Amino acid sequence: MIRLEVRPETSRFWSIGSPVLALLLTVLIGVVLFTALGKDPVRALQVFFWEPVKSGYAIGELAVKATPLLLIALGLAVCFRSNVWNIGAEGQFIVGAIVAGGVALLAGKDTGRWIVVAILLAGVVGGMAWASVTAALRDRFNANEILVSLMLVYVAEQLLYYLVVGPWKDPGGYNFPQTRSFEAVTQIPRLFTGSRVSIGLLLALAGAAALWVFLFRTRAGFAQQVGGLAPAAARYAGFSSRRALWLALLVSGGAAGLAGALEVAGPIGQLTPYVPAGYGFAAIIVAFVGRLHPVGMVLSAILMSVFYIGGELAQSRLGLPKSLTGVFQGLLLFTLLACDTLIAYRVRFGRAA
Amino acid sequence: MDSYALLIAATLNAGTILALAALGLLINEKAGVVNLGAEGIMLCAALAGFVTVVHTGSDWLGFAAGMAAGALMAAVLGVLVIWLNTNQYAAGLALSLFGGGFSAFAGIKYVQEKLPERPHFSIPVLGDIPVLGPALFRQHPLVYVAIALAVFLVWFLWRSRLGLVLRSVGESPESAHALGYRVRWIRFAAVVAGGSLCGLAGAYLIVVYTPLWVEGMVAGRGWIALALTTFATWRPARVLLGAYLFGGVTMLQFHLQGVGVEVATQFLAMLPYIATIAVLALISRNPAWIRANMPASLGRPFYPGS
Amino acid sequence: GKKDEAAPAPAPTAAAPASAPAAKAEPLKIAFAYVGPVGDGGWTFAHDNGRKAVEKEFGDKVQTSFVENVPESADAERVIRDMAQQGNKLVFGTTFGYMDPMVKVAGEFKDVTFEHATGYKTGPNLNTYDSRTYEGAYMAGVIAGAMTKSNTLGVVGSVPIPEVVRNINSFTLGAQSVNPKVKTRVVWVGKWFDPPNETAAATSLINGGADILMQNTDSSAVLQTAEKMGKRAFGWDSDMTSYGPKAHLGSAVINWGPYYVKTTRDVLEKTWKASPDKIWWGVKEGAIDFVSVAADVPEDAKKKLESVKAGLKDGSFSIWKGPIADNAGKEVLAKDAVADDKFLGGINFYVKGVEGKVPGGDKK
Amino acid sequence: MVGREAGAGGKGPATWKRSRPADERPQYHDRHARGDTDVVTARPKQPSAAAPRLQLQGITKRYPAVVANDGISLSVLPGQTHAVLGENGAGKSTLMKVIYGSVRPDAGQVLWNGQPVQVRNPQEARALGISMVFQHFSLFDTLTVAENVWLGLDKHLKLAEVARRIEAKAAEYGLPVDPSRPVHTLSVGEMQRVEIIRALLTDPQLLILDEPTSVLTPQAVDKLFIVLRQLAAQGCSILYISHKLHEIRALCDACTVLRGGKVTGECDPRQESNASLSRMMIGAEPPQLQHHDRQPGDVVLQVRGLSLERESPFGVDLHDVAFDVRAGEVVGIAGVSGNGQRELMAAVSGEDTRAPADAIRVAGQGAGRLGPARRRQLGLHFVPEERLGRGAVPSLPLAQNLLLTRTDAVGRSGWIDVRALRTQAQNLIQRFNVKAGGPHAAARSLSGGNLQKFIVGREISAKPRLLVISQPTWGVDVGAAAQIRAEILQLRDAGCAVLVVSEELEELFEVSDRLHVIAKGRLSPSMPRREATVGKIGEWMSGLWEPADEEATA
Ligand SMILES: Nc1ncnc2c1ncn2[C@@H]1O[C@H](COP(=O)(O)OP(=O)(O)OP(=O)(O)O)[C@@H](O)[C@H]1O
Ligand SMILES: Nc1ncnc2c1ncn2[C@@H]1O[C@H](COP(=O)(O)OP(=O)(O)OP(=O)(O)O)[C@@H](O)[C@H]1O
Ligand SMILES: [Mg+2]
Ligand SMILES: [Mg+2]
Repeated sequence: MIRLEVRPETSRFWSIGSPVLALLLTVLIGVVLFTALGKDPVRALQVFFWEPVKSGYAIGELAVKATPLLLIALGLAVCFRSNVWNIGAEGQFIVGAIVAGGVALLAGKDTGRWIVVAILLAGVVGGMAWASVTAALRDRFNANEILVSLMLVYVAEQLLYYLVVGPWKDPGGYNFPQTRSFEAVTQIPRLFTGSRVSIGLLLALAGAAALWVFLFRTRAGFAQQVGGLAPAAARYAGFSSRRALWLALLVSGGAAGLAGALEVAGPIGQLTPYVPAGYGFAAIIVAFVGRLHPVGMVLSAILMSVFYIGGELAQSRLGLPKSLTGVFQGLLLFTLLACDTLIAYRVRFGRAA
Repeated sequence: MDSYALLIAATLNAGTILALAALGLLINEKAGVVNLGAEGIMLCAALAGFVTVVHTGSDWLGFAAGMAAGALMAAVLGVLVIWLNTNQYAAGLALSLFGGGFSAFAGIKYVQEKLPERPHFSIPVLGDIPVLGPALFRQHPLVYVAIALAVFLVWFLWRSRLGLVLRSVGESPESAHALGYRVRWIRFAAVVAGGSLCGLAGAYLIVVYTPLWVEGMVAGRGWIALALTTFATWRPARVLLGAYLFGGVTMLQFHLQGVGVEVATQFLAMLPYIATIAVLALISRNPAWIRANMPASLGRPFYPGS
Repeated sequence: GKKDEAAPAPAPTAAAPASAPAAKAEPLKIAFAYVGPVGDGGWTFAHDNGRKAVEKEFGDKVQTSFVENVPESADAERVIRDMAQQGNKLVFGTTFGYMDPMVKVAGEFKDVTFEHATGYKTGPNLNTYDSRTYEGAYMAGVIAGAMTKSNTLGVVGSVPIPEVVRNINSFTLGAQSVNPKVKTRVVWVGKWFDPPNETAAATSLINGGADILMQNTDSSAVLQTAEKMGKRAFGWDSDMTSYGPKAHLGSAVINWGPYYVKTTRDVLEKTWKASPDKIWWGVKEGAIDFVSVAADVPEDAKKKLESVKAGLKDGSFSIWKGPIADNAGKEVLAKDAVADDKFLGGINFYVKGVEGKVPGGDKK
Repeated sequence: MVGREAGAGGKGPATWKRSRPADERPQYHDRHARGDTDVVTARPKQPSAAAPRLQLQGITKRYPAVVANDGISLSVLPGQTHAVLGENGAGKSTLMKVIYGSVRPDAGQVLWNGQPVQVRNPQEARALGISMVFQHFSLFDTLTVAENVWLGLDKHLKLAEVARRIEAKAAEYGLPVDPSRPVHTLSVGEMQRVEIIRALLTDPQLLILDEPTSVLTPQAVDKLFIVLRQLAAQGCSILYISHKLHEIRALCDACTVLRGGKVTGECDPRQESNASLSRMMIGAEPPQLQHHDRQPGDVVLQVRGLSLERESPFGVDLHDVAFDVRAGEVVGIAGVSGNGQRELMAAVSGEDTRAPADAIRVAGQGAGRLGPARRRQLGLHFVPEERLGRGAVPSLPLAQNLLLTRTDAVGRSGWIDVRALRTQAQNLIQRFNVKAGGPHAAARSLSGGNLQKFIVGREISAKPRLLVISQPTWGVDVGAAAQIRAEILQLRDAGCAVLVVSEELEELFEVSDRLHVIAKGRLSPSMPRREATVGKIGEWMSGLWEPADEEATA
């Protein structure tokens, strides 16, 4: 019999050890899976974990992938820490992309570089606006934010689709569902030539630092989290729960919208129905695996991108199916949740006396 | 007239998927556990059902396999949230993500498979009544099972002692524990039962509704089923009604297109989701109403001995 | 271009020969980027059959690999660039959404040949190719017109781009060529691949009185729905007889093999040339066919079908030949005028007999 | 199926059998019917009339951090009312849970009517004839009284039959309660009545009551005692836990004292004094409070015409509440819980800001619309009755919990000085004698009493002008309670205005200068402590105060 015993205090060792153990377990399961599929596990691990980081270019691509994940996860961490269950970041991402795309479409040949700032702000505003629908319905009508924010993802997808087949369709695009390609001036500035890494990465890292300060070194950040930990204590202390709700959703909506803007005005360069790529959902895993801690989320965003790119590489190098990525991501989150038990509990073997 | 009879029939068919899943989730939630993994469970169960029917040719074995898969996945969730006290939302999301990935992965071989010829069902005599017959009485037996299940749950939850115990566990697990009920096992049983119904819904989707495996084919129905329990304020009869309403809205968007209503199709496609949001807001508006119906410990972990 | 790995990656496909003779020249590496899963039984499946045709034709002179489910987003560029970096000399991108990424990557890798399906941008090392799917749709229409009892046909549309609208129109024109009373109803599902919604759309078309269905989506759900509800339908992209043996009237299939084989040969023999225009193959080149006609189709319809096919093959028959009017009554092709590819590429209206309006069609 | 033959034997001890009224017998048989099917091992084989009802031998229960019960032995005779006494954390509740089967001991033996038994769960305990009323109610708010009772019975009865039996039992013991009412509509006193009826319906031979009176009015306590004495007279044994020594002396005829999980003494409480009992419990007598008369200063809190509708459906409306609290005085508010205390505290603390600005004036300023933070700036500090989850965030360290109401370590820009915060927490822990692992210990790792000391300390050390404190010593042991009360008086002497809401009259008499009573959302006029008697206050608690009195204070 295995028993769990409550630790008098949560274990500091395991709060770091648990994600590591979870990753190891995931890799172990992966090895079993690769072997079962008849692939050389060493080679598979190499493709999955080494190739995505082996060159400067590869790391750049990793950063391209990790940037939106990290940005969205940072926002979600604020939500989850405040007990606001926004799982519709994908929708906020899409609307951010739409509004940013709308601004980018306004740019002409002779528009100045300032348009980039306008695009990014538009993305933030778009994401916030979409998140505020959820906030308003929860605030005013007490409607469950999980469901509302999720339903709004589907609505946002259709909205994007409507725009690209309707009013914003590229007149020269043979009726294909897409807008015109944005002018070059709208392109988010890149950090290096020869790599697609943009200033988005810097924004995301700055966001992580800012979040750390906010959560752990400011009273406002403390107030924000108390509502999630003990709502009655927040009321007692005079921390407004409405304020926390709005702040959480606006921050996460804004972050997701910013990610959307960086994506459309960065690597994509136009609005198409394929702007939503599931970042909003993957970021939920990033947030949890990074245990809602800014530093942790930086690491987990990188890890998640490794999974994505490794999954792609495993296809072209090993002929493994793409869906393996999803399996690994899900597994990682699962094992992490299970391992997290070790933080609060001690495992004892033998019968409960 | 006939086309409306068929619209009704299609609505019942589409609504049954949601009804089965939402009734399952209702059982979970009455015991205090939220299962955000419904979408992933339905996907894996659909695949399990499909694979079984492909290999055995028996629809009923397919349903059984779907239920078993659903029960198994729910059991994993149960262990995590009931014994390891993992956050219910996080664990449910993980299950959804994993289920989506795993079913896509495991289902690759089955993407081109097809099921043996689909049987037709019709209740003798009733099925031949004009208009009403095609509308109501030529459905798959599970459509009627879903209705019977709702009726059963009304009796079970509010009239039987076992149902009372189940509700008490969702209401105040601490009190139930103090009275000597095995809260964790009761919750676990409820989660497994709910998971197996979600699994049945997934199997129904693939065996009856769209006999074809495609990754992600549940397409948000698991989430909608979750929404249904809230907006039915945890009442089985309302769950059923909501499921049909939602099934109807889904069918309506295509029906309107078919009869040539000129609205951008995207707005029609938004309809089910906007309808969900609207009803959710309306129902939740009155906090007293929600509080009186929502299991008080919903989503909260239970630590025995505290 | 980095040459990091000396060891060649293991051959990804099962069919690849186990041991390449060391003395022989390096095989030509060919990569395919697919938008869907190879097992979709439709679009990507057909492309993958084309890839297999190339392997069969050239044996160990080529080495093919593919990446499936590549989203038409920022990821496409990375996947395609990676293909070029991995030493592939011929890269096929099989969906419209890869157009801009391919243009970008083609600019970076001048020594790699890129082939993009269904787009309109080309370059010195980038061609765009397509198949005349509307010819298959027309042939299906011929059968549908002969078989319908309600004179109402239904089409489940995916995305209202010119290709799909053209197919709906061609289907209708084919049907009207044997039965002028025919009307076509269209329901859009907005996705290429969404079986549950394709099912719902097919159901609502049947409920609305359509007795023969055609689809321009990538799954067999419509055919299966027709089978279940006792109506008739067609296979699309590949032969779908087995998905609905009773409902199946015939399949309009795309055969990418000939084009892929030709392109590969051109690259191998260094005769590949850039083409500023879309390379558009149809029945004539063996890229489009209509197969597995149901046994209960009347003989004259079968004859008519054969004559259409023959006419398309030898160029004596044109589907898009005036007079053709749109469904508002406006003439779009004057009598005896034959549409050119540019016209066909921009079709954004329904012909007479199709009900409703093309979504977004009034904007231009 | 087993009912007949099992019931026929009447396997209970002779004393028990003799004392039962004849009409109770069928239920008694039913219980044993259950016992036969479910708990074969738990059933004593041979009843012996001479044996004690319950005997514990060397019961030991270890928790990771403490040995909660360390070789405890005690015995309870039939018809005996046996007190278990001890400080917070002495192990009383744990011992009771061992007897009731909800905690399994690591060592030791339980003898029931002379036979060794293993009680594995509460069902088995109930089958034996052991019933328990928990320290915290184990009721289900949304269910009806009958359903609640049904859940606590192991018999296969119809709900209607349960309702009938509730009414019969209620009539027998004078505990009226309507079986069809949902529990959330009941007052706390009524809820406890439901608990007791539920326990009685299992026909217990041993009834365990863990701190049953901490929420009752003096009148309700008297009524409860009548019931308990009636039960004891019928031969039922009672194990009774309370921190209120005078109750134990009034009710119990035996007493076991625990300290640190060990038995430190046994006595007959009727022969003891409060002081001697304290000595056994904590090794010392609690310090005597010094209550000097003092001239109160300016009005710090002024409440006038405060009327508020209930916010929650289960709440109480406030009607025209008016009172003052002056600097240097302690004003107490007595009343049965559920009469508007919660609503009044929310309005005074700022958690409820619906009151008109001038209805509540703090230090001369209209504060009705201000939130808790703004009121703290005016010098109003508040200690809520719930410690964990309201007064403190369970999962956060004590240091962080300071930030709920204290901003000493927060810079002007909102920046937290972590080191200063830790020092501040450390100082509090020392000054108020909080037993805790240190500033980093999570709030939930503290026992209720220690957490209460920490929270009271947090508010007192803020040097408030007005301290509002609700149930300052609820469930807190004698030593800690005395310390908290002394702190309150010290604060008063330093010129702070203090408002104390408590359900314990003893406590209010000890600390207050003036008293009000709250009943059904109305507040009585004030009464100087010297004039207050238990009788008079008890009368007022039912809402009966003379209109003449009201004029006198107006
Ligand atoms: N479930 C548990 N896990 C760990 N320790 C526990 C648990 N329950 C009780 N303890 C510890 O056992 C000791 C005895 O606790 P118990 O609740 O029996 O005390 P008590 O005498 O009832 O106190 P009180 O007067 O406050 O009710 C305490 O030190 C407590 O910390
Ligand atoms: N499940 C548990 N795990 C660990 N410790 C526990 C658990 N339950 C209770 N405790 C510990 O038991 C002690 C007493 O817990 P309990 O809630 O019974 O407080 P209490 O008896 O009311 O305290 P007090 O008598 O001081 O009011 C606390 O120290 C608490 O940390
Ligand atoms: Mg206790
Ligand atoms: Mg206590």
